Amino acid sequence: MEYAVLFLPLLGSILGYFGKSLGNFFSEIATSFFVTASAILSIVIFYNGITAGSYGNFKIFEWISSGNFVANWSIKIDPLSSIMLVVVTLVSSIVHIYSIGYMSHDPHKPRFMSYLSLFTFSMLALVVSDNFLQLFFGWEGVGLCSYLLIGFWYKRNSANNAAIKAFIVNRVGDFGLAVGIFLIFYHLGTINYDEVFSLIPTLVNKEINFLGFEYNLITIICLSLFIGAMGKSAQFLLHTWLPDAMEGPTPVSALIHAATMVTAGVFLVVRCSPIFEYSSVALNVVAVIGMITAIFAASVALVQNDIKRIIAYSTCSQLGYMFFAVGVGAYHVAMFHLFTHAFFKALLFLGSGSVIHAFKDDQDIRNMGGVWKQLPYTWVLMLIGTLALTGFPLLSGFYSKDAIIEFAFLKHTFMGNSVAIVGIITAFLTSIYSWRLIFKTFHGKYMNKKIPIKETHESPLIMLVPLIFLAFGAIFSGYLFKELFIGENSESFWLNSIFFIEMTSHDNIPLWFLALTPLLVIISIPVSYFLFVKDKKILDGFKERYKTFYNFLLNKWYVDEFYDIILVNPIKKIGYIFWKKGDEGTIDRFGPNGISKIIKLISDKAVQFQSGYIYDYAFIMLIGLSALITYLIIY
Amino acid sequence: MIDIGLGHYLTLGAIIFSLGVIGIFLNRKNIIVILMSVELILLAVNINLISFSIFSGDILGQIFTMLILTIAAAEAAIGLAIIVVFYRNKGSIRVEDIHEMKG
Amino acid sequence: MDFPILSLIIFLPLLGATFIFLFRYQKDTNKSAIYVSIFTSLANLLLAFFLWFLFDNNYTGFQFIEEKNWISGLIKFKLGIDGISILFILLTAFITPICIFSCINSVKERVKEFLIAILVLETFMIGVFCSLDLVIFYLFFEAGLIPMFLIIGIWGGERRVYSAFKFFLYTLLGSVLMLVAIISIYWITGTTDITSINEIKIPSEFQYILWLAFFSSFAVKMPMWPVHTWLPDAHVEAPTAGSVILAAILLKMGGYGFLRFSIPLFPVATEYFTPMIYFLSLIAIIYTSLVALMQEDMKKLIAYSSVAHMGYVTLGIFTLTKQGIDGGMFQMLSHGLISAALFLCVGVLYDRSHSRLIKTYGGVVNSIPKYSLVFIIFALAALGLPGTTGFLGEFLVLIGIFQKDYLIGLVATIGVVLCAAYMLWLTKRVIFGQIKNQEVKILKDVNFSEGTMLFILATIVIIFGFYPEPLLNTMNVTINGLIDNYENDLIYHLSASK
Amino acid sequence: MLFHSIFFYFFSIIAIFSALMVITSRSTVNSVFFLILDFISIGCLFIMVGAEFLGIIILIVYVGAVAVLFLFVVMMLNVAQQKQSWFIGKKSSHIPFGLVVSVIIFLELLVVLGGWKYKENVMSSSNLLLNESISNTHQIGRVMYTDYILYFQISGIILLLSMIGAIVLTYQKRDNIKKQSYINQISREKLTSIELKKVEFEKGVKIDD
Amino acid sequence: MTYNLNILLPEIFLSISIFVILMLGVFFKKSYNLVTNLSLLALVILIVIILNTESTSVKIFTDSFIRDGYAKFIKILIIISTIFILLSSQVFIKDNNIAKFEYPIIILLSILGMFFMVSSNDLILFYLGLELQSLSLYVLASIDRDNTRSTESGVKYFVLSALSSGLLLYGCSLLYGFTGSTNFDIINNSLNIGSVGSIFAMVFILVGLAFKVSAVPFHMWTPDVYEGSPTSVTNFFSAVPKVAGLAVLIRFMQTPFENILVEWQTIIIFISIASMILGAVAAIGQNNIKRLMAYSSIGHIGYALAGVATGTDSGYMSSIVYITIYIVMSIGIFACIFLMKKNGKYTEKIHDLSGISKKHPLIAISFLIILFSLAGIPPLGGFFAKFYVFMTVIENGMYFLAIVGLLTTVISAFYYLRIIKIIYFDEFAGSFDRIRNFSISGTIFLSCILLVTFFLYPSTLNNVVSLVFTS
Repeated sequence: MEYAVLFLPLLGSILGYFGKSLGNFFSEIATSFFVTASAILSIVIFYNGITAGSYGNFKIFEWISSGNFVANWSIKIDPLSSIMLVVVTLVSSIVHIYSIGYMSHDPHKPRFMSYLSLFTFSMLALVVSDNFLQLFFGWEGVGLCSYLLIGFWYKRNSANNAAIKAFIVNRVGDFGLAVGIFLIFYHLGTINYDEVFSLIPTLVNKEINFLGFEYNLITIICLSLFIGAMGKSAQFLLHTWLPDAMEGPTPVSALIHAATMVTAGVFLVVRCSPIFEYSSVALNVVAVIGMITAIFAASVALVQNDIKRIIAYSTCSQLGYMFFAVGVGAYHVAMFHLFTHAFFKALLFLGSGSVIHAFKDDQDIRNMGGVWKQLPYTWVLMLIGTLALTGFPLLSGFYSKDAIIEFAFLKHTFMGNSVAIVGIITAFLTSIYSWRLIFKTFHGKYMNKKIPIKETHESPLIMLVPLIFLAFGAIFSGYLFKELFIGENSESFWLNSIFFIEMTSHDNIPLWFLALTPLLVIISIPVSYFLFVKDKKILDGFKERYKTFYNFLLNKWYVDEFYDIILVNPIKKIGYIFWKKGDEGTIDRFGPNGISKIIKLISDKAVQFQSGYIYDYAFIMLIGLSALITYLIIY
Repeated sequence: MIDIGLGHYLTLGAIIFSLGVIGIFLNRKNIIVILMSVELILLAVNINLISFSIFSGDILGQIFTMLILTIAAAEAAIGLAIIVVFYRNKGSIRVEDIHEMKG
Repeated sequence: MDFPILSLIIFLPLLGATFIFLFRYQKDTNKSAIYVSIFTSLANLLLAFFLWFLFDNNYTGFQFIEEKNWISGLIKFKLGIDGISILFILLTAFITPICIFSCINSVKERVKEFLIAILVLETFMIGVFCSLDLVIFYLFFEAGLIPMFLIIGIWGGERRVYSAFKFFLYTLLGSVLMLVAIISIYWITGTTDITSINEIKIPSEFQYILWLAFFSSFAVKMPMWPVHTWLPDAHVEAPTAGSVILAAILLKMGGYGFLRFSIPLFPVATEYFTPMIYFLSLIAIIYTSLVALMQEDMKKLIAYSSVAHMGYVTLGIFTLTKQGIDGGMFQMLSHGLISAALFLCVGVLYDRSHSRLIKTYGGVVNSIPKYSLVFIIFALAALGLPGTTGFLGEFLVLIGIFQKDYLIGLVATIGVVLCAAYMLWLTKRVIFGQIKNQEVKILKDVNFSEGTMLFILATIVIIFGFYPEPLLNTMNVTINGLIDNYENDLIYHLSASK
Repeated sequence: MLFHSIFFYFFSIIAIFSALMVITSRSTVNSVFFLILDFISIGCLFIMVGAEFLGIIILIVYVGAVAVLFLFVVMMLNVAQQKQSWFIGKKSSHIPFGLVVSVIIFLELLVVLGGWKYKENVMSSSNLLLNESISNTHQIGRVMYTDYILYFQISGIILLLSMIGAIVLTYQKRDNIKKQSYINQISREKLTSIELKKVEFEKGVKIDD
Repeated sequence: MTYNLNILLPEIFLSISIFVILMLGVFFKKSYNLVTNLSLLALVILIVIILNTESTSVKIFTDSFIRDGYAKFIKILIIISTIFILLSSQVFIKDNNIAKFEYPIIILLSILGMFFMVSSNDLILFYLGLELQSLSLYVLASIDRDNTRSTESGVKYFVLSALSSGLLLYGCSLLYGFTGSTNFDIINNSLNIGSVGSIFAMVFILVGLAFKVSAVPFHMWTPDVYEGSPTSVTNFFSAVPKVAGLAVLIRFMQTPFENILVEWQTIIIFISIASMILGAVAAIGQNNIKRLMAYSSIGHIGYALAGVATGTDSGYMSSIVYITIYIVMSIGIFACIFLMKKNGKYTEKIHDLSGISKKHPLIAISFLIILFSLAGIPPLGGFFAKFYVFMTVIENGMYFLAIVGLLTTVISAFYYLRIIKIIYFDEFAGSFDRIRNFSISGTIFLSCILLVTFFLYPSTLNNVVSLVFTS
């Protein structure tokens, strides 16, 4: 069964791609069927896990063994991976089905479906691995699929650029991950999770020397791994690819860039909790980066106009949430948020896809508005998603988000408190931009000049049904799984897949604190209604007055430009200089070409002696003679 | 000075040898003079051989000299023949005119 | 084993070449020449597989040894293989038929001569990997220059003459010093049979200079920075099959040389010069990656990427750790397949529109999707995507180097990012986007032979990416032995010097 | 002894002077004459020192044959008028340097040869010592055709070669020369001596020869 | 002292056959073909005669003539190469109106001279042999007497050679004075290291020998004479006198100058390095293939001398092996040059070879093999020649010589490659006239086959040489 979960999507992918000749329909059905089957199986596994504790490690075959470096292909089923299995396969199957409708007019549908399935396979390989190498395989595999899917519309230059950007930024992250793996292998001699985690305590207090400074080894390992996580989860400084990734088809955004792949970073850190727990420095770094990302992404989301970009920044921000949760040691809460987030964010994305579908691929919210009657189902579903996202009481986001803030608060440390404050602020910002999205899209005046309002229409059923599934998830997943994931007895669920050095107690949360976040979230609804629908002048005036600040936000804090100036352009320039000045100007000029020139010169000189005159010839013989004699006499 | 020994003869040979050598590569006039310079060199050799032969009381040097004389004659004959042939083609035997092939 | 299977595998292609040479010029000479050469090379491939089948993975030392008097009193003609060479023999035997297939489409004139050159080259290449005697090795090593020179020069592009000369003289210059070293070794140890030399052990004071002499040859062949500049030129101008052989096999001779000679014969010097190798390899990785980024010519870009990849090989080999050497070996094999495939891909485009410039293309996927698929697969394999052979090689090398020095490891890892950058940018500019030129629109997709070749290559790259054990097992014992010997020799020399 | 030295200096000064003139005199004919003078003086020195046979041979062979040959060629090629042009001409820049080199060689020769001045005995390893009792010519003759017969034969072959060489190079077969043919003359008969031809008007007769 | 004339049998036979053939040549009109065939016959018989003589070392005629295995080997080498040269140059000679019956006779005479040279154990015999050889070569160089270039090359060769033999003779006279004898063995016994005079004499003699083998800086005649002489003569020049010269050089080094080896060695090293460098460098810009071959031969002599420079038996043997292989290549490449006939005229311009691989693949591949072999690229014969030389050079610790030598190999590879480039890479520029001649193609074929298959039994030649050397 475990094998089936992993390999069904791969099978689907291959069948989907090469089944082109059997028609688009075959591909769609095959991929969707296999992924759905996989989803059902993974739910079974999850259920078995909870009820019977039937966890285990299934070795497929040995991948590589070089000396003591051994890595297997294997399927490790434990609580953590079983949750991920469910999330991945469930969202994936929903997206597959949704795509059948969404991509109905695309000529390359089999390819698309195949990529989606391939992605699912890679992601599954990532989560079920029992060693870092297979993790890395999945890690890069999902990166590849992301690359392929972002660049799916290969005719668009911007899509290609975004794809490359995604891959390369991810590669930078992978660089960190790889370094982490190298360090782990070098110091522990193994890369299997179980062995690594059991050996980690031996490395506590071990220092390594690098460039003359001493560093704590575990911290370095953690930070390296975290760089990987940052890349994949689009954390601040390595986030730039995520908004651009919205060039891909919307189902891709929903699956990869909201629900699954981007959460791999969180998964990694949680998976490596036995390592991170030994380095408070690393955990603090994780928390800080998470906070910065959360605030940053939320602030940028406030002013964006592309519907998908707003949600992308929102994702970014929510990932920040998860990270600072991890940073304060709330691994299980982070996982819970990951779990709930998957549903409502996928819902939002797919919903926005439905909107975009209605507007004939126009994504600018300034060209929308007032269509809630035209798109009633979508509107409702989006509303559910938004409410869940903002943490409206009793919806799924409420449970997970508040849990993070509470957990941080309970830490009673400086980091804990700041995390809590940032969490609250971000929650407020989140609801502002989410409502902005809703109001601008569905309410107010109809702004689109190209498409008459009559032509906007609701999406077909095949797109709506998956959304409804997700909406259920968005509404109920928090309530249903709260106890299991973060409740009193959650330890009995997590077993040893999450590791705490010390537990935090679940008590004494002041009521005002508990009420603060929901209150802010609820208040923000009328506020944003007023700002974005009723009286836009205030905002316009604000825009005028703080032009710089507005532009700062609009241009995403100028991070991309910054990279262009300090990295991309210099690298190109250096490459050019190396080529022209280094290879051609120096090595070739003074090397082969130079030497051959010198030899030619000598040759011309030597030939000049051959003047054709007998007396010259005799003279040279004589010089030779006298030189030899003189040499020997002196010698 | 008065006592004439082997050294005197050898010095004479050396002088004539050097003159012959100089004649070969400082000559600009014609090849026949070069040929004559070669004869001078051979003459110098002969002086050496004869004086060695006499002063060491060994006949071999004289035999050698005689053979050299023979060969010098043969060489002169062939050399002059070549010069004549060259003159027929080129109409000149100036040393400076002999440089068609070079480089 | 009495049957001289190694000699057979070496000289079978030569036999085929002679056979083709004796053909009279007739109307369908080319066709029959192609049949003969394909038959020969496939037979050789089968033979190589048979050899692999017979090969005993757990035997340390050399197998299938053939020995006979050659230069009486001085040198014996000695052949034999171990876990390292068998893989290269397989690679050679595998790449040659592919080259021959590729020339069906790309070589239009003097096909007969071309096939002869390729077959003769195969003989020399396999000879290099089989020889157990320094002189024999040198013989084959140098002899390979002749057919390659002709292949570049006769069937090459516009600047073929310059490139051919540069290739020939560069490599010749590198290897003459090796000849001096080989002869010196003979006079120091009294033999050029490497198994005997290993037992006799070269005194450590000689090792440094000898090592440098060998290095000069292998570094050029590899090629390492800063003697790499012949490679881009040679690659660009060579015909497709030439580039393929050059990238797939000739470059590997340098790495093979390091493994077979530099390390076992001169352990002290190897230890001493390792930092230099690291330094040069790092420069090669970073420098050439940056240069590759800016290339406008597809072949040149791939050529520069080869230099960078070979940087990993040297890095890995000279870590002298199990993972490092495994990685170096694996990287060589995988680069042999991947770069060969990439050159084939470029060749396919070149055959159709006679341009190698990136800007000529763009949006190729619109007109030739099958081709684009394989191109992308190989580009991804080249940048080291897990699941392809390219990944395993790089990863093992990096694991090896991290055990030696963090900083070097870090810098080398940066190369992986750069590699992704230039490969993907290349892919984007060639494959994706809208059709810009009329030429692209009328491109024809891969035909059967091209498709088959590329498909086989892709399959192998992926299969060994997931299941590399057959290769790793084959070389496992040999590499363990190599490292053990190296360490023992070091200890021996250290104690001898005290 | 004094007599000996006077003779030596007299002839050697003439020899050196004439050798100098051979290579410097403006006219080639003069050079040849100075060469003859040189040979004569050296020949005299040979006779004086005790090698009478070779002294005479030099006079006979060189003066009588070689020098005359030279003179003959000089006259034949009509190059007598060519003037010596030392230190003139475009390519003569290395002449001073050349002189220096020659002088160096000469000085080095002297250094070496000076060794003999202080040497008591000249080494002799041969067993063919000069015999004071018989004449020089006799002595040479005694070994020339016995021990050294091989040399003698080879020098003969060399002379043969020079003959062949000179002929193959210079002998020209001329077609337009009328040669006397005895056989034709003797076998001439009355019948064939006169031929009558009919001459056509205004055409003339073509006579074959 | 023995007077066994059997020992002199080859020379006597050769002399007598020269006389007989000369007579026949004079008495028969248009007797070139007859004379040539008879000469070839004589040479073949000569091989048989030489092979039948014993190899033990015997000296006759007051120890002036030595017969040993070494001389025997060199003589056979000379004869065989002469046979092939004569055979392959027939067509050329006839086409160029130099088919005089004296031509083969003069070649036979020069061979006779060489025989005496290599068998000499005495300065006088050596000098006589040398002169016999040189005088023949003067005539040969200007044998095309109506051609300005041929006669000019004759003049140049004659003047410079006369100068060099003058120098050599002066050295001989000094040597005679120093040792009191002209016999090599006696000279060897009486020479001692300290004596400046003997070194002096040695230098003069060496200059003469270096001139004969055309080593730098006494090489100046070579390019002009190679270019100017008829190709058939150049062919002879580039092979046969070189062997004789080198053989005598080695003989000198082995016997009379054995005690002053150190000084002698220094000079040879210098000459060898200079020759290798000049041979490599100066040929680069040449456009005339004969001239290029001249520079090439200078370079090759440099390598051969590198073996001599070691001053050991193994070094001498390697030199002999080198020159043997070089002769194979030289004869082969000149045989190819004999095929360069365009529109009824023989051409020497390298550019006329342009692209001939398309039209004349067999000529092209012969050029290819021989040129790569000349460049010393394995697995061809030329590589082994260099390999053996550098084996002994390095054995004696002369690393500098070895490295310079191998670096010049790289440089010289450049111009060999250039010809190959012109033949194979350049555009086709007119085909050659068809010359159907079995001797030429046979010679080329034999040469190529020898070079290509040399690597199968690379030590056969070595074994033979060491056999004759130790006898």
